Amino acid sequence: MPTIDLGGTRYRFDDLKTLLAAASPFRSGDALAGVAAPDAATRVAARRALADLPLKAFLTDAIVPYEDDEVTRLIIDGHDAAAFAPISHLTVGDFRDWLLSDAADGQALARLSPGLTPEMVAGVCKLMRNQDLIAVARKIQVVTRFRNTLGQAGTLAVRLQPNHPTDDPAGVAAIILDGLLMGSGDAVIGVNPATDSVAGATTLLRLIDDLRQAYAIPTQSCILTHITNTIAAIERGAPVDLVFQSIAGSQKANSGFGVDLAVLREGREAALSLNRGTVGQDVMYFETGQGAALSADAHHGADQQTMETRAYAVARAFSPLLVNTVVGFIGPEYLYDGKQIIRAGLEDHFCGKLLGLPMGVDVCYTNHAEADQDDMDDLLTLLGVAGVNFVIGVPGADDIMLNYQSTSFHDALYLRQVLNLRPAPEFAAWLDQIGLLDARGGVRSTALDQVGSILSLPRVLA
Amino acid sequence: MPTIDLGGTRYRFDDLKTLLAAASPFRSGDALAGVAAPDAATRVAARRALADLPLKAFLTDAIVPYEDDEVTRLIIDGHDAAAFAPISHLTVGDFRDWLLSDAADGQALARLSPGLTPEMVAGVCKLMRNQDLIAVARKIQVVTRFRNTLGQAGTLAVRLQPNHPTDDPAGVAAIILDGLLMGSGDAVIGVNPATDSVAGATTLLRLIDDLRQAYAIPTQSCILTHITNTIAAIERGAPVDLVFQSIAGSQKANSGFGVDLAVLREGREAALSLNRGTVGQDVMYFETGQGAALSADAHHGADQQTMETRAYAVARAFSPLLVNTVVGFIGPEYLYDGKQIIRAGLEDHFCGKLLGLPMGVDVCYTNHAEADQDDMDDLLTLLGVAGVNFVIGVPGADDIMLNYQSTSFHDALYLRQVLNLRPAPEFAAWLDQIGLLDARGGVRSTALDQVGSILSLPRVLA
Amino acid sequence: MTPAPGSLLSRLRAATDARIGLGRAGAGLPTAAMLAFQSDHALARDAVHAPMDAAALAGALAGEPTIAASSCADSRATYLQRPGLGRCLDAGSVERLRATEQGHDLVIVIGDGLSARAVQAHAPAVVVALREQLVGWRIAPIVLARHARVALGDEIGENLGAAMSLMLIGERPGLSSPDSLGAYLTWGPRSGRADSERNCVSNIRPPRGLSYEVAAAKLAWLLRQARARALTGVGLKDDFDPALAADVPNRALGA
Amino acid sequence: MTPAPGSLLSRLRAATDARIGLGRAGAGLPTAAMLAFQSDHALARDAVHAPMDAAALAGALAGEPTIAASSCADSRATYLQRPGLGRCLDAGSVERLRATEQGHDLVIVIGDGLSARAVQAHAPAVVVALREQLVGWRIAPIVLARHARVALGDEIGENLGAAMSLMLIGERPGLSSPDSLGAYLTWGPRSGRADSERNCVSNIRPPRGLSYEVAAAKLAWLLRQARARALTGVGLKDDFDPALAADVPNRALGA
Ligand code: B12
Ligand code: B12
Repeated sequence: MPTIDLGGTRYRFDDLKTLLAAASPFRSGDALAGVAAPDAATRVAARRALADLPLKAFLTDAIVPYEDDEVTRLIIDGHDAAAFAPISHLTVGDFRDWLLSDAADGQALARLSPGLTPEMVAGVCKLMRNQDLIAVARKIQVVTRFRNTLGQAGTLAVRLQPNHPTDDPAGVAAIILDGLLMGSGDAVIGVNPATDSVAGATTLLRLIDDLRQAYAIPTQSCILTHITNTIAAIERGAPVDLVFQSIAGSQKANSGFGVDLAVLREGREAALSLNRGTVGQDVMYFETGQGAALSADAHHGADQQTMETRAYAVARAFSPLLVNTVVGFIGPEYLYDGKQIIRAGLEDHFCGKLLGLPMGVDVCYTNHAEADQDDMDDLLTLLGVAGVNFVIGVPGADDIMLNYQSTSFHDALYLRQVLNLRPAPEFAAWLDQIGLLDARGGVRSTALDQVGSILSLPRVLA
Repeated sequence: MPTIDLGGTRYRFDDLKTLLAAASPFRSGDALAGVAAPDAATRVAARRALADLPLKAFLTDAIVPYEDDEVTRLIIDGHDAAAFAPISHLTVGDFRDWLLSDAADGQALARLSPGLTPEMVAGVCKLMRNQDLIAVARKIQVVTRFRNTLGQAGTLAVRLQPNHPTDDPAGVAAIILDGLLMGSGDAVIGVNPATDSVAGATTLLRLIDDLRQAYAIPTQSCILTHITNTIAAIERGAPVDLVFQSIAGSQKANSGFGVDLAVLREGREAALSLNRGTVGQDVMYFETGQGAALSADAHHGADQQTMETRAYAVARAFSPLLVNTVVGFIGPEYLYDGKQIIRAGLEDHFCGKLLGLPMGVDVCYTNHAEADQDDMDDLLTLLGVAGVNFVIGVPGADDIMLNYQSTSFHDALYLRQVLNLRPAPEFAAWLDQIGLLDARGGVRSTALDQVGSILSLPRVLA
Repeated sequence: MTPAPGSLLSRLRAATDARIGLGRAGAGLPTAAMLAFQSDHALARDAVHAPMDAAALAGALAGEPTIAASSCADSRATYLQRPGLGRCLDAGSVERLRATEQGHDLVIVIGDGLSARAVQAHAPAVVVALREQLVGWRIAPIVLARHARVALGDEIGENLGAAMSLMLIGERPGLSSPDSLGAYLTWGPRSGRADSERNCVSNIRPPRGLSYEVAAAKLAWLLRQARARALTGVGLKDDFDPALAADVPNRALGA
Repeated sequence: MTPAPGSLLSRLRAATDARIGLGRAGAGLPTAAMLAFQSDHALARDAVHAPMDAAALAGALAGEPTIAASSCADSRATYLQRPGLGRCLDAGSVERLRATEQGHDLVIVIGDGLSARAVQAHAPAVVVALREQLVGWRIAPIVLARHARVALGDEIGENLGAAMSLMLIGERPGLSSPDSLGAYLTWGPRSGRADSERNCVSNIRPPRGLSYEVAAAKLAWLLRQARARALTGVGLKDDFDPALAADVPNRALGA
């Protein structure tokens, strides 16, 4: 492992894991884990060492041991050497230069993707400025399909997130109406249920499925309950479109979430068996977020950005419709303030896209973090420029069940307006059909109590 | 003045100045001046009071007394009541809502501009989130002309800033070549001279003017020396395109800079007398920046964002070609970190545009501030979305004379690339003519030592 | 701003506290809604830092024996930055718990978590309601834990020799719900338990969140199941039938 | 990375320290240039916080009498956040200056400003060169001022009864120039002077910035003009003719 001399001091990094951690931009979670560079000089030294490291070295120095960890085995066993070949002679520094070059266009990047390990991607990410993360990510389009087409250039989709503290169907329905009126819901209408019950999940699934069919909305629904609940719901005949699960970057962390690769496979097959997609069969929805592995004491001494990128290696094995990094969700112990949240959001989006994932970002923060709406406006806008597939829509940005601030239906409208983005094409056509689109492709402003003139009221609200 | 009850406490604000200061987002300069809200609750209370305040109140409660201050007199005497009439019934809160509405399109905003006082603009700015500042600013195009056309939708210009610690002509010329090769220089080729001398300024003016003519570049030059030097240079026959001056928001602050409105008028007339513009005669270049008034102990107890906006009232009296807020230039005592610099940059751009100014932003920071390139990437990208007229281009983002980090030629290329922006049309045509544009309108990558194949070497470098 | 009673808007608003029907200023949030958001943000941030009033809690628990405990985090700032410290007991607490009578079916812990306001407002009522449903259970003195994370219940249960621990803890404060209570149940509590080995009942916060009665009924059901099957976590699903509690008022079930 | 000697690139690079000819990675900065930038940023940030070594300065001033002074800022952190404190003298300094012999043509102040490294490296040489040009001037003992802003020279001059003050101060550190010295000249120094009433000679930093000799010649010219016209500031232009110093080596004049 590399040694480097800088400003009269010799820096030594024992292994790839240590080097990656020391090269990471400062964040509270890495300090908490005791893996952050002790000072700016060490960080720069680590980056120089990392820049000189051949990408090949990543194939032999595992962050988490192969024997102990099924995620590592997934990464190594699944590595596509042929796809890797064109860049196999590069160092990490060269790789950055190549990624920024015109030669690395969308097609080249898509071809390369299976040849990349998450650690290579995390490594190059640490050498990139925010503008680099944006410039490269926007070259990559990852298009996925279920009942509509997500991720095309020039589009921005929104997950409509109608959470309610008691899963009250009337409350959930009221939020769905509010969101639809504001043009949200093309990524998915997805509820986090407050209750951990198959029956509860099934009630909500039917509610949304009924609405979707009544209004003929070209979109999909999801109840973000534990995957074992969703599998049980499918067995009991519930109308499941997408299978959700939170995932992380090590076997131990996933096991802390009560899952492993086998149950993810099982969930996917269960959903595929229902064959409910119309334009495609991408049936998985994953959520991730820096800090999850450390929080489960399952980070194996690696930095949180590297562990996060390993979670994407899990996701890509299941051709998901949606991958959502819930970037400021857990709290300040992992991402302290707006600056750290912004950086992490751009990193996650870049790393996920480079690994071929349909990345959305939950631009969000908690009330114990040092962040506010201005920081979220910044990150949201930057992600729009970077070409994010979807963001979250929650009424007034306030999730009254999960207790955090995400983006609002308004925020999504803002972003579509300033960057001239459109909803998913099928969904845009639907909005147009029910009279919600204006001449310039924007969503007409309609007061909520006029909703009846556009959509019939659902029974729970009648 | 308003009283407001919030969370069981009664808040009282003595006058408009106090209210505006308390409503401002937190920043170090206002804390330094002792005018910042003491806590978040007071800040919210002040914003509520401000939202309810009629815009009319701004015409009777001067921030700096009319008798003592020629800037106040300029504002009040120059106020266009007819232009103000359409919004004269609104409160500040209503005004924000109107600004965001579709009714407030570019034309409506341009018509309104002379009816606004800087204090009204500063007031509404304090009620706006970062996304609001972006959404409204991008609706406004301020187009100005001298030897090219700046500020049109879809364009981004760059000031090429070839500073040198000893004003060495060879050094200055080398940087100009570097910048031109990277497509910079349409806003102006403008040097800050290290020396305070008319002779020195004249040498540099001739150097740039010779290059401009030799290469037939449709752009303008400027030496950013004190206006009295420029006036003297004009008298001695130097080829002056633009007259530069730093300005601030009160008579006392301007006097600390050694200027007043009369000398600005004199400077403008001197430049106009040369009649050197080809497509227009906008001959003034102003720089501003939050903190300048306080730094000269000339803020009159007002917050720095309000004082900054008053500087724009000075600028608009002289139909400038360029106004540049040098946002993180002075240091952390006024804008502490990346977050404060980002916010201030968006504020200044919004306020200047609303007052009808051709706003550029020097996206920058000093080495004693808590900021880095990531913050600058964020601000730069956000300003691009907001439609900034121009940014600064300095080799490698490092100004070796002014000792601060600004944006680089690369940064400008990045921004043009990700937002699909073009240089000023005449300058783009010139770049195309000399073979620097590629098929997609981007600037072809050319090594500096190949410059001879495109532009002949200037004598000082031959 | 208040919609006419009986109007559609008022009915929709009654269905949820979520910020629906805010209107638009262009694409953006109207000024009034934006300012309301900012006020609430200031309040929610304060809620994070409010300290737990253990004396008041003990008072509200009328006659229940209690034990005070503290995590290894010695201040609110440390607690926020180093969650690991919120998961281990300080030496004094370990001693106090070990000195207490050992061997219980259950220990109930009230921990401040991220919102002391939540436990102050709701924990005593949940304990009272739950007690009624757990006739015959050997329940340890109630532990009042300062600077607590969920997993602190593991060490507490271990040091008291309890078969199960139930942590009633302040959920992180939301903008509209700065005082929401979560309940986490762990079979065989001991240091090192994963979250997949617990069950959770969240958003206890009447009248807009879960009622005390339903929460207690759910928890009692889970506790009985856990005892019968000697496990909690992913293997134990909340198949509690709300109809069993239908006589108990709760909006969630009213529909 | 180093261009061939005599090549065009090497000639252009010789003309300026500016980061020209960096090449491109797409629109962006190539990795090598970006990492160099990051190293320099770490160095420049350190330069801000480095303390002034007054003893070493006094030593370098070989025999010149000196007086130590401090501004009202008692730490580097305070100095950075409250510039006003860097403009007033602390009580001890006022006393010391008042106790010194009064009435001088000039007081030279060496103040750390934002880069103690700059004054350490360049101030003594400027003083020595300037001294040679000011034969016959009554010059006060040199004041070594800690945590100083430019305007601290006003109070210093006032308390010493000096007709003019010359502040040699560390300019804020740049990425490529962490040790650049500025000189600010004020006629009739007294508290409350505006910056428009001063003159400035900046970027003293041989070999890439202004040389000591040219700086001293410029300053001497300005000092004489100021004395003759009893003013400094916007009214006094730097019409110093570089040819007068042409025998003195400096790149700026070499062309
Ligand atoms: C933060 C959070 C998380 C974080 C936890 C990491 C962390 N360090 O905080 C992350 C993102 C990792 C997470 C993951 C999951 N969560 Co969660 N989470 C929350 C949230 C928003 C706040 C919790 C809180 O404030 N805790 C208080 C503080 C003081 O506790 P703490 O000790 O600091 O943190 C611990 C708890 O938060 C606990 N925890 C978090 N979620 C869950 C879920 C379950 C089932 C359990 C047993 C424990 C648990 O893990 C943390 C570390 O020990 C709540 C919503 C709410 N309103 O409470 C949902 C919530 C508790 N989570 C929920 C769910 C379903 C999950 C997942 C199972 C989702 C999935 N399908 O994979 C996963 C896996 C959880 C697991 N077994 O580890 C549900 C639980 C529903 C229920 N009644 O069982 C809730 C109520 C939200 C919801 N309705 O979707 N979660
Ligand atoms: C920061 C700065 C400013 C800030 C000062 C505010 C502040 N609080 O710091 C602002 C943006 C307001 C400013 C304005 C101007 N500046 Co200026 N400024 C600088 C800079 C970049 C750094 C100075 C520094 O590090 N000072 C050290 C610290 C410790 O001092 P301080 O006490 O904290 O700050 C004081 C000085 O900076 C002083 N100051 C700043 N600029 C100037 C200019 C002159 C002529 C004077 C006498 C004093 C002065 O004012 C500050 C408050 O008292 C220098 C470049 C450099 N490499 O030094 C240019 C520099 C000193 N400025 C320069 C100029 C020309 C100006 C302007 C005259 C431009 C104009 N045409 O209006 C104005 C007006 C100055 C005035 N009379 O007030 C020139 C001076 C050239 C010369 N040899 O005379 C320099 C060298 C840059 C350049 N080449 O353009 N400036």
